[in-house]
Amino acid sequence: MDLSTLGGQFLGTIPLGDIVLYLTTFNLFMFGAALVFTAIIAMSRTESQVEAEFGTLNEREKKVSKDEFKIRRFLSIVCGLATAGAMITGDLFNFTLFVCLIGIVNIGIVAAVKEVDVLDSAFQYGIIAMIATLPLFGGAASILATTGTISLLELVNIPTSAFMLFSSILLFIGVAGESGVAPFFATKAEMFRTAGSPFLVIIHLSSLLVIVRIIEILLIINKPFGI
Amino acid sequence: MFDIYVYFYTGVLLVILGSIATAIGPGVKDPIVRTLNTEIPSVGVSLILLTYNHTIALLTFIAATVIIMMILLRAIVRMEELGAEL
Amino acid sequence: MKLGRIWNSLATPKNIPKLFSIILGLVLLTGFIVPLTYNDHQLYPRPTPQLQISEKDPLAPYNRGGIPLEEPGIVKAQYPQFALSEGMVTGYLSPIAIGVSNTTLYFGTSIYSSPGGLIDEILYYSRGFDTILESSILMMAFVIASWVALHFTMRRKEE
Amino acid sequence: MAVLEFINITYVSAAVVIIGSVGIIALPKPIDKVIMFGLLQGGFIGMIAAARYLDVAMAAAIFDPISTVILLIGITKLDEIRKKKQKQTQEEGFLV
Amino acid sequence: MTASVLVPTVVSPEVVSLYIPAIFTGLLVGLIGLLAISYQKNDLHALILTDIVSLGMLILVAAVGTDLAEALILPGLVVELAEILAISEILMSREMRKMDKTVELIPLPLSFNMEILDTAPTFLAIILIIYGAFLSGFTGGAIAGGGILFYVLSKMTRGVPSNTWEGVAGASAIAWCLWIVGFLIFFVAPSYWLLALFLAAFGIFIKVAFKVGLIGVIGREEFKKDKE
Amino acid sequence: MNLMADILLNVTVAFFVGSILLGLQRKVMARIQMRPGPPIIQHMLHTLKFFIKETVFPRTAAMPFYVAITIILCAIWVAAVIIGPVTHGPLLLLFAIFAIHKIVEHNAGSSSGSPYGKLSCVRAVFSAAAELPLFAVLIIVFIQTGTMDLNGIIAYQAEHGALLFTLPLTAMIFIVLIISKSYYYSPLNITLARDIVSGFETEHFGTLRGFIMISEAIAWYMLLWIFLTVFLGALTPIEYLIAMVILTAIVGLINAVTPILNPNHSVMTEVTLAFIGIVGSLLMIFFL
Amino acid sequence: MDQIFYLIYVLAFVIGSIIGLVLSYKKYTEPFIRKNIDTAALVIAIIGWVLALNFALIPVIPYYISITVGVFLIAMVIGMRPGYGRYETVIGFAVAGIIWILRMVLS
Repeated sequence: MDLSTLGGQFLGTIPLGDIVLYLTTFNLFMFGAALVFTAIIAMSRTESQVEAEFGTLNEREKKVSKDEFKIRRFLSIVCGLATAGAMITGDLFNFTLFVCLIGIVNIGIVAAVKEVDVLDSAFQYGIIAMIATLPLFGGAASILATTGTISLLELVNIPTSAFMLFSSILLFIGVAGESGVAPFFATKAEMFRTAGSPFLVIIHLSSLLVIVRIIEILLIINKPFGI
Repeated sequence: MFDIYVYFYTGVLLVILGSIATAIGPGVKDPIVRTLNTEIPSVGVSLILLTYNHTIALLTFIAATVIIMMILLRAIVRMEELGAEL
Repeated sequence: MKLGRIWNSLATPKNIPKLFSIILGLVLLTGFIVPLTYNDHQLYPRPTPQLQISEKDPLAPYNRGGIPLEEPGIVKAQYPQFALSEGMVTGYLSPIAIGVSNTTLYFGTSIYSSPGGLIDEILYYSRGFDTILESSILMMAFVIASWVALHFTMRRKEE
Repeated sequence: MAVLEFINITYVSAAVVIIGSVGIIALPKPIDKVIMFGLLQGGFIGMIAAARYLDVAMAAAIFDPISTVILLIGITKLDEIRKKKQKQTQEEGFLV
Repeated sequence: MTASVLVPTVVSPEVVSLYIPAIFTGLLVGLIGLLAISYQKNDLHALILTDIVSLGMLILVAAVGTDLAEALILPGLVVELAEILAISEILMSREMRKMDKTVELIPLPLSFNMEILDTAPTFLAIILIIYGAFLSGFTGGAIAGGGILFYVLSKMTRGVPSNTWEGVAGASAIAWCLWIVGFLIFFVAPSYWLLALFLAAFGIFIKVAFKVGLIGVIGREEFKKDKE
Repeated sequence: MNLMADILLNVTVAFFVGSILLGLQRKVMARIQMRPGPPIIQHMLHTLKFFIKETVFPRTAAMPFYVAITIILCAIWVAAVIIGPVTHGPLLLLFAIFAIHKIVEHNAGSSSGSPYGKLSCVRAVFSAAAELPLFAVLIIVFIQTGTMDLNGIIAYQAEHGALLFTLPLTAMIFIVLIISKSYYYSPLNITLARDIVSGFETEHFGTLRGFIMISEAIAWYMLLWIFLTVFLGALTPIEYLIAMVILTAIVGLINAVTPILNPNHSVMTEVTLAFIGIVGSLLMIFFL
Repeated sequence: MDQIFYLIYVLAFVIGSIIGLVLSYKKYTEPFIRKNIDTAALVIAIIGWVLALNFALIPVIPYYISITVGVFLIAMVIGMRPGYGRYETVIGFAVAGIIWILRMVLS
């Protein structure tokens, strides 16, 4: 199999020692999308939520305070960059580290709020993220053990074995937990009820893009049987 | 060469025993008992690292365990202080 | 409507870690059935455990050959073509480390974790990008924890 | 002879480690557990020394008292808090 | 000393024979931790139990038994440490919000008469910092940081001004930038690899040591906020 | 033909056909509910109308983001047209575009500060949990055909017959996806459900709304286009048109006669269907 | 080249509908109540459908022009005010369809 069957035209590599980043149309598109969103987030201010108060005619405005704004913006930018990195990395372990970074930063973005429910879901998400390090690193390490390499550019040429399939399932569960997707999205959806949309979007962006990317990686590791 | 297996299987024993103790051991309703019990598997993991001669990782692991323990103890003490019912 | 109630309970944050751990546990259980394979042609292989220390090598267990600043040590990297001074870090020993290695037989770990050595080569050179990430993970976690601590959880003396 | 062969530093340390861990599990009071934890750590350091990595053993030996002290701090603090709480509830009980 | 003793071509048969038991141990430990999490009812206990799960992860990685595996254990350790730190903080913050005791809460001060707290900290801390400085890198950072943590935890006068805090955190961020520079030098100018090595090793060392040291300050529960 | 001209042409066709189809869907639903219904070109007229209306920005909006999001929305769907009908690129990219569409939906909702938008935003996150697995059926297509390239898939179908018949469950899942993406009173589309006014679009006015509606039209066209191309193979434009009209009418019929599900149930329905579909298809691939 | 024609058809359809809508609003001021058939619309519909479906009958004009005109006329009737133009469309389609079938059968 060839990387270009999955991602379209192969555009080149960026070697950093054993870690080789590579670009295909697909990776480049997602990399660009992550960067564009990050750039816009870096210069956006947050919205404020205006809600009617119950029983009176007053309204209540929920705003992001300056302190909170600064830290959350910082973490969102880091998250955006990490997402962009995860899109083009060509090394399995590097990818898992990017995902971990995304996970921890996502928790941090909502950790600065004051709503108990939001904090609660951030905490539960954090617990999942911690549990998920087991399948994440464990999966990557098992792939290393059974193939002798963790470079995706090499893994593409190695035929699939049952253990590789198992490890890649582990890897997938790890990524799912770390980025908080289906059906574990529920913890995450609660986190979005707070104010500060530019920061929340990066949480969502990172998890969706990472999921798209992990599907590509799964297909790289497990050569489907049709081929 | 028999030494390696002694290290390894002692480690394995400690890890499994310790993690079972942490999960369902006596008195684990008390968080501090649970935290103390996690020390057993961590020593077991240290022995497994020693088996493979991952000594630098072992050094880091020893230091990290202490730090993790401190963080957990702080959380436990604080929760108790708050009287939090989770 | 029982199905509806199950669906609703799946949307409660408190149950999600439990659900996740159950699913993960089931997958791990299948790991006991799957035939494990180990490819012994690995990157960066190491000698048999305890072999170097038994041979009274002062640099055990990380001795990978090479002469400091002159000759690279032996490494089996994934892409040697992308690492031009490959093996040099592995072969390097700082002056203090050389001094220590001449005095005692049992300080190999310290010697090789001081600047230079195989692990440093992997951590900083051939897989340096990983180290950037892991240190930034630590940094981010610390930023989060310290922010929360400074603003919420720690006692503040307003003076 | 066969018994004596097992009396070397590796086996003895392994035995100490296992005794320590069983002690930690079995003893109910945190303070007792800390003492058994010392035993566990001692055995562990012995095993590292048997593998002849003296520097690692040294570091482990230095971290041993640190972790013990941290544990002690935590336990005493927790004890204090629990006592205080008990007192409070008792006082409240008197008031009622 | 022959080259095959230094670096063999294939992984030694002992390690290969240990692979399956090691993986099974890792899986079993993970399984026990997960089961425990799935029936616990208390969030704090879940936090403690995740520690067990990540020990399983360490075993899985270590079982590969190569130098690469060892280099991969370190990130795993760091991630575990970092996440426990952040999440425990969030847990506390949540509980304090729930209790609505944000201001009135005054934690008990450290008030014991332990002999060891008067004499040991300085001594141990100095040893650990010197040893950590010699080791450099992550390992050294963790060890020296452990020393600083212990010292700070048991010795420091009450209340840390926030400026000090920010200063130390800033210094560690600068050290992190040094490391990035070192990393770039490795690839941009490979002939200066020695400089890069030292930048990287000590950048990480300073960063990790300072960060871990500050955790000790968190442990003191006291904090003096400057007037703004 | 010149690539730029090709892109322009396809985007224009996508917009016009898409908006007429959306109008048709409303018409079909209206007739089922015994109403005369709006003219078929109503959706397009709306779109054009918004371009000549005054554009106002809410005081509470997150500023550059609030505007940029509409442009991003337009850009990704134009990109989708380029990848799909123009260059026949990889399917995985369309998957990526779909993921980004969810993000845009999310952020369009939250950036205005309106509670309705916020609800829609939370639901967008929630429904992403269900719609992404649905979209993952494209992976099954990949497993069956061995290629992600649209040209390759078309060639495969020319040789082996339409995938609609070899992978019926997958096609069924994709139709569920189409229903969950359809605009008016869909039982599964919780982000645009009418209980939260217009969902994420509520607070976008004037030109911005115009852009959103253009993207909607293109998105609808592309969704149908992907379905037809992946499951039926190469069609002539007129066949595409007829098939799209039929699909839209079916979707309109379904939307008109089904109740709107609550968010949890909608998501779980989709997840359950996706699970059945994916597992079923995999079983069919490997055991038949 | 095909796609340009389809674009033109779609455009013709859109413009036709808009014109039809505007004209029908001028012509009928009340909502749809009368059920009688509008002759002008009927003629337009029949011509449109015949042109669109049976372009081969008029070889003098290039097919795309006749289809464009046909689609334009069809759209004028379809696009009329809600309720209006339905019967006309159906009749026009039926007539054109019959012619088409006859043509298929005869040739």
